[in-house]
Amino acid sequence: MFEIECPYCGRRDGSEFSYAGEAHISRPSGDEEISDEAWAGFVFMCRNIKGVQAERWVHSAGCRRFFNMLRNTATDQILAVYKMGEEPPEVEKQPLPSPSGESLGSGNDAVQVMGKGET
Amino acid sequence: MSDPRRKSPLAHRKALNAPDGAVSLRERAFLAKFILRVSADGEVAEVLKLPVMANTSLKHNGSTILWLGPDEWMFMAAADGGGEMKARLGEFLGGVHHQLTDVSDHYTVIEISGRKAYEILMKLTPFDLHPGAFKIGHVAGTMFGKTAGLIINRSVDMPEFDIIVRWSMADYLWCLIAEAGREFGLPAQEPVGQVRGLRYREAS
Amino acid sequence: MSRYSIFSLLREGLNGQRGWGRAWRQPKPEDAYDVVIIGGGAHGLATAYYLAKEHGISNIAVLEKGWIGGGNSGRNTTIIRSNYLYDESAAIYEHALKKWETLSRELDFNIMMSHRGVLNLAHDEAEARQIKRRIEANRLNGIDSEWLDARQVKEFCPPVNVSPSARYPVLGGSLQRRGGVNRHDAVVWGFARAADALGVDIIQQCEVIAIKTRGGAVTGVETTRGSIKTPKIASVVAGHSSVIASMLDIRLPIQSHPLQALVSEPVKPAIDCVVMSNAVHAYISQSDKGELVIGAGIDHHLGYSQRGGLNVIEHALAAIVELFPSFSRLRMMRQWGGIVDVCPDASPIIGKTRVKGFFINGGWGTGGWKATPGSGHVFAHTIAHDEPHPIAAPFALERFTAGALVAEHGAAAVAH
Amino acid sequence: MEQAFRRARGGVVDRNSPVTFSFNGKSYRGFTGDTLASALLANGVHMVGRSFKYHRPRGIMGAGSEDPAGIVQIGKSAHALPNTRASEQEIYEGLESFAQNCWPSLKYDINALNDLFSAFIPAGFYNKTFKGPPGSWALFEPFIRRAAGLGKAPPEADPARYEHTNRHCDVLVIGAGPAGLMAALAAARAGARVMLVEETAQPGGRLLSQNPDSLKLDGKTPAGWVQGLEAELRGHEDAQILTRACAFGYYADNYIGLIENVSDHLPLPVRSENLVRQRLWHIRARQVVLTTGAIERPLVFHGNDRPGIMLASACRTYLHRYGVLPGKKAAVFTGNDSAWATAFDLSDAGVEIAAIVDMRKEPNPELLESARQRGIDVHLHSVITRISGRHRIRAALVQKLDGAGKVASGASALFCDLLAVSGGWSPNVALFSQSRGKLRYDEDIAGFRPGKSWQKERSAGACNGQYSLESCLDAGAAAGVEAARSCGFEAPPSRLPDIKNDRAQHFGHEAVWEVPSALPPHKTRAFVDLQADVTVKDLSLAQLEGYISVEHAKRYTTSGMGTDQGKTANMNAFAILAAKQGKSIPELGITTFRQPYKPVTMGALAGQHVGDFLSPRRTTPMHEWHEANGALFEPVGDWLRPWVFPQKGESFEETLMRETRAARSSLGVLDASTLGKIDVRGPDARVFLSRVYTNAWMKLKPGHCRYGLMLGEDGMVKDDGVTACITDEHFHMTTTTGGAAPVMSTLEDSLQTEWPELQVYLTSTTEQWAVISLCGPNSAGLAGELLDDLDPDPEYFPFMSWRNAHIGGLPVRVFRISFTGELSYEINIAASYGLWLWEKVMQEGAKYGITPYGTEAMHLLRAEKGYIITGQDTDGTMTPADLQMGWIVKKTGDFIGRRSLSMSALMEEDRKQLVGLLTDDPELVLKEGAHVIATPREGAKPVPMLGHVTSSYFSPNLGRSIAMAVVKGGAGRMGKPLFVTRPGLAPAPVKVSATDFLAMSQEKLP
Repeated sequence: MFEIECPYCGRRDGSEFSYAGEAHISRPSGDEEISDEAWAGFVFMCRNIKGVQAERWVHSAGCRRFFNMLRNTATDQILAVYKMGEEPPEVEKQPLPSPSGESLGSGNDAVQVMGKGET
Repeated sequence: MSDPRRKSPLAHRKALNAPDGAVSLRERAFLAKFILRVSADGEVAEVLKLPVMANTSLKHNGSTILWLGPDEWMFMAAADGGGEMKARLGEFLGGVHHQLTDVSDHYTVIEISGRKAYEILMKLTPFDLHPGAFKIGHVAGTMFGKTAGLIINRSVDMPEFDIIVRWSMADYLWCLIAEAGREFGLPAQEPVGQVRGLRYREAS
Repeated sequence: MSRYSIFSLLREGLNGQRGWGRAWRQPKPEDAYDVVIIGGGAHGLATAYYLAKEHGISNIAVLEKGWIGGGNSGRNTTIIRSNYLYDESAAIYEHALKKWETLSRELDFNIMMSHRGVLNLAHDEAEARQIKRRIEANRLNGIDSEWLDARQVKEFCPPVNVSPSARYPVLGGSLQRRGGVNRHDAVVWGFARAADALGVDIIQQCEVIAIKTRGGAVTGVETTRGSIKTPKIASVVAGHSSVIASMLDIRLPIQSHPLQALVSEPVKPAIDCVVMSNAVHAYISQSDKGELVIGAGIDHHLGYSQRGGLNVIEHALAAIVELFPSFSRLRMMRQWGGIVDVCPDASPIIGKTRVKGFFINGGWGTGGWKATPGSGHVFAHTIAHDEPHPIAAPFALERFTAGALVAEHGAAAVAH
Repeated sequence: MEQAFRRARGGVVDRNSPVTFSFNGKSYRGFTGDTLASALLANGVHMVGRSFKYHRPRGIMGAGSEDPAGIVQIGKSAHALPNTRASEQEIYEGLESFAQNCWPSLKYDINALNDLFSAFIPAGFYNKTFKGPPGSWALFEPFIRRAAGLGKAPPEADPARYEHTNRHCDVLVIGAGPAGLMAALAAARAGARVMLVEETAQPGGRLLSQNPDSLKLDGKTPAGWVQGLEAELRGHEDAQILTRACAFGYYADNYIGLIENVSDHLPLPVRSENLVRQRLWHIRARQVVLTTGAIERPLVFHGNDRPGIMLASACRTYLHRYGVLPGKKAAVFTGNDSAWATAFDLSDAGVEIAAIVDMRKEPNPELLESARQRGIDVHLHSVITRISGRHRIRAALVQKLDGAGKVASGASALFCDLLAVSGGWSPNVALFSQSRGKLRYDEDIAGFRPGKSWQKERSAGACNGQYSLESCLDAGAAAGVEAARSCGFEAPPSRLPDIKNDRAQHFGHEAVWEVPSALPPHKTRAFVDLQADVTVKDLSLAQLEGYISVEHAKRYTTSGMGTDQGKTANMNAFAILAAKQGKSIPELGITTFRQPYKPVTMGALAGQHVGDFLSPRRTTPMHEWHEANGALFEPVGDWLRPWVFPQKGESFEETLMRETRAARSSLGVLDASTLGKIDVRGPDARVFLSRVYTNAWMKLKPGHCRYGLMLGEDGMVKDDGVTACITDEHFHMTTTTGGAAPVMSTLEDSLQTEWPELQVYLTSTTEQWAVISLCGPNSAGLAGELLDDLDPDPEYFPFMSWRNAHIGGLPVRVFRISFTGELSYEINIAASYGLWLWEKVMQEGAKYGITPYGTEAMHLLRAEKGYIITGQDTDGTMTPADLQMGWIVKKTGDFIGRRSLSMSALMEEDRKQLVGLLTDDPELVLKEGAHVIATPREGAKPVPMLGHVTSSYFSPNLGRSIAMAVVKGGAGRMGKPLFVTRPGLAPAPVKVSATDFLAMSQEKLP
């Protein structure tokens, strides 16, 4: 399990936290007219990004605060942590070595071998 | 003297002491505990002497105030100090949107002290209790085995920690700590709730 | 395709094993195909095989970004069963189970289908109630399924701890005797070899970069090995369904999570059936090589890293040790992670999409392996006819806009 | 003769501490500090087991965790340990060990017949056979299973204890060889928190395998120098050395798993039950230094798997670390310089050297000179082509290579009982690769070395391709300094020791992956993986059949999939596969290094979290009383709730009937403390409640309570409970027992994420309150007697209201709510007074015949009233309308799940709806989970199912059976006949009814 920098408590073991889904999704009010499709889009559909995703976590064993985080879901690298209500910070683009984010010819769990001339 | 009608969650456990003072375990029962939720903006924090720095605690007016989160603190005081503390806080908080909740019985406190306290607790928590990282007076909410708990470093001459744990998890945690302390001489403790007999309606 | 037989084995034994042919070709991609299947796992290869065999469409490319069977096909714990709760699910898993029974012969490849029985344990009254409801539904659907009480569980699977003082005591469980396990690589290779023999091009090291459309219909794919024209594209990429769908701006009700598994060192036969426990999130069987094959729970965060936390493995093994105290001394030899596509109702998505010619098969969660031949079969029909196979119909994507979910949480081994 | 192969002196074993152990029933002696392998070798025993597939004899080949072949079963019955590496198991007094995978004996193994037929059972054999007719695999599989596997799993429960522990450190150094020692010391001197972990029993690594007569560091022997460093390191307060601890897994964010053997080296009788057998460490390190060394590669040639063939470096380890001669007459076969030192050391130790066979034309001239001085025969540009001796090597055939590198005619025999082999070295990059670092193929060392790091780690020494002692020490020290600096410490460069080495170090080599054979390829049996019995021929077959991806070839042949994870096999296999495909090794790629680096005991992975500690058992303040009064308990989530309170001689059903009757006829009492409780407070509390519940909350007056349903956004019922209005801004919410945590989390999520503008605070108070529920006509009477200051008369204290009051001067909250339809009072008191109040209730209620009842009676009582239990009558697919609770859904205003309720599928009329079922036969109790069908007979399968029975009981109060069920279009079927299935019996006829059976009974039940 990775470590997470709680914006309130500091760096803690990931087991103190719970994942709470994609961030920056606003709930359509039930008062507005909204199509079945749009509502299902809110309730069920996900972007399910492979790459940098804005997502919510809660420090469930610590301060119980929900917060946002930018994480590369393909590598589990956490790029930024920010509080609820804040806009995601700019982060460096993470170019993926191949469209799938992994070296060709292997699952992304496989050993990566450097090519000639690569440093 | 506490009310004889009162029983703490670990009343059935005797304090445990390992030989040579390696480690001791006891319940600090009946401490008055209140959770205050309030915005730290404005004067409240200053007036109430709330520790606003994360993971810290302060002692004030006979009570210990623990930082639990950016808008959440725990006030701890002696068993008989609860009423007064509540009244005093209520006075300060008059018109402010807040929540003050008595959790004296929701939680209890397990105190673990002695040379081996650190080594024993590290068997239970992913949190870094090394004295260089978790300083005296510091507080953290983290996991102990499979239960969440709050830990306070109360060391003076000897390592000493309080763990604040929910009533229903206290016995589990007590026994788990004892289990971890076996190599230093703590006796094994059998958790309550051993289930014997029929477990299934249709088996009857 | 030369058949494998006792004679060919004898001949090659004497010949120093020098005369075998290739199990499948290594073709270069053509300019155009009638159908392009994205994903060379067991489901994709099965789809290609049934398209070629039953629908006369053999001008097919199966595009695999790595090596075939290298995704979830090569990472799962190969449990086969069909004892699902709802009619819709029971139908597709039973369709698959019937095919598993004869697949070795059909593919001329021993997939080591071992019908050794699958036990699903109940640890409390609520679970027992749920399992009994399922058993009764199975019975009425004509699917074999029976309740064993704790004593019968012990008889059927002697290493299980049925002590009533266990932290999670075994109250009983359901047994599907026709359930079991098979050999994942063999299934992949068997389907690949059979599909290849029918003319299907299996193209490895070929990753799809983009999907091309015109007028709301697909026209082809862009790959790392060039462009390919096709009027029909089928995405069968367990774990990565959203990645492919996003190429067409389609959002799916799918979240991808790490799911881990492990094997122990090989030992002589120690457990002769499959045991699954929902309450403690673990499942176990023993491979023919002697390794205990153990599945753990999913990590709750979204993740494509094919890696979960060590804590999840530790939880699973604590549960295994609780259920099988004698396995505690054995050693974990290998651990790995896959990526599972999880739908909110724990049922798959099979069918058409709003883009004409783009078909999707995914969202199998932890339960995809057992469906392989059934999934491939009904998906091939759906692709060939542009209409869902009746068994596939309830699993269309539209069920989410209608709210007609097939909520199988209780039937999956791991509750999501 | 006792320990005939033990040298007169040398080694780190304790010669004053002899140990008796046994192998296959025969008793031997060794010394404390010996591994089983070194002790067996000291007694001249090489062959210890049989291989996986062909059951060929297997001996000790390595001197550590890399050994693919020397694995045995340790101990008996509950203490049995299958598949244990002899070269890792330390001996102790009374240790018993056994050969595995052979029957009836190690020497005469019936399954060795497999070897005779090996030509017919190549890789992939099973894919091609037993394909049909159906059932044929079932016939053969059991035999195949029995032949496979290695050791035997003990059937007894494991008596050992295990535990986890956690540490954080600045610098973690993995491997206490020369590089690791220097790294740890450098970092410790800088003041960093350092952990140095060593897989074996003591630090030193390869230094302990050096000839102490020829190597001196700062004037000390290698062992002496190591001791000095160890002592200094232990002197640093924040430095820790862990021995017998193997780093097995490198996970995200520098999280490393270590497995420490705590007791495995101790004799069984002295193992303390207070000390664990193994301890699993979770380390979170800011910086990691990998000093994991290198693994020597065996040579791949015909007959290379015979016992007595040993890695050259292992020979030196046995010689110097353990003081054991691995043979009396040795030959060395190599393609590199480092193995020559083995020949010299063996020779200097008195072993006769039959010859050094080097595949190269021109090894280092210094080596030739040294050999000449010792009178050792040298065969250059030569190979070994054949081995004789079945259970142990007796002789090796050496043949010259011709100009084309093929075997030339003409051969000579080398008589030997030991053949030291070396195919060069592979940096041990397993952990680096697990950390997701990228590997780089280095032609110079013909191996992969760390290329690009992914995590905060660095590799130093042999694991980084730096093989000489000087470079290991230098690189280790530098890595330690850098690591400490990266953690913010000022670290001065470390001084390196003065080294005096009589033996020049040479690492020149030529990689020869497949040794030229005198036989045609299909007749050559050259083993790549000694444990899995994979030969070059198998790799060829994989290639021939198109399994050309390295991963396919691995799976097809099972190369590298044994318990050694292919530590010695993989590099050779990759290189040979690459050559067959005409590719370079990096082009072919390699397979994944998976965790764990070496097998880890499952019990250790489970740690202390087993048995009673698998998960907490949560109990209420009154638990003690329940237990003392004979309650049977039902687990509800982690909680234990009293299920029934049987009296002597009573059956479960009798108890249930008695408890249920009492609660309606006089007075029952239930411990309801486990209900989830949440304190809700703030000016927007009402708005908040109106959004999370389906009904309206704006007008609920202080002193009153209301029942609420919570839905998910999908419109399905998730939880329910009663919430009381304390003041206009303050509410006391209750949830189901299981719902407490998820509801709290969902509500906090909504407040923090969705509606941060709402001024509401939440605090969980579940365990603050003990809850005692009095139920029955006499409950008011008892409540009146208990309460100091509240008249419980329903006239003044109406249903669905609550009051603050006192009992014995203690504050209580009393709720007039009921889950049974009966007159009820729920008394909430601070938990620490719960037991006192319960006992008081029991005492004062005695005159009413007060009867404690458990969850089962509670379930029955609420079913009589037709109240639902979420999770039993709902399963995540029920809307309020499905539960016939449309009344609780407000007409206007949003709430969680509202919009979903108008999705088409959720509006359909023939959805499954909750109804009552009354059996025609009032004595018949339907089975929960039974299905509802429309016809009196099941008919052909599949049988159309209309729904299922969710709750079913015999109601003593109504004198008949009652059931609740969800039935398709149930709401429209009131009074209609249906049938409920019964396995083996005819379906039971039932009539659809409302669910409030109590109300019906007052109108007269059928």
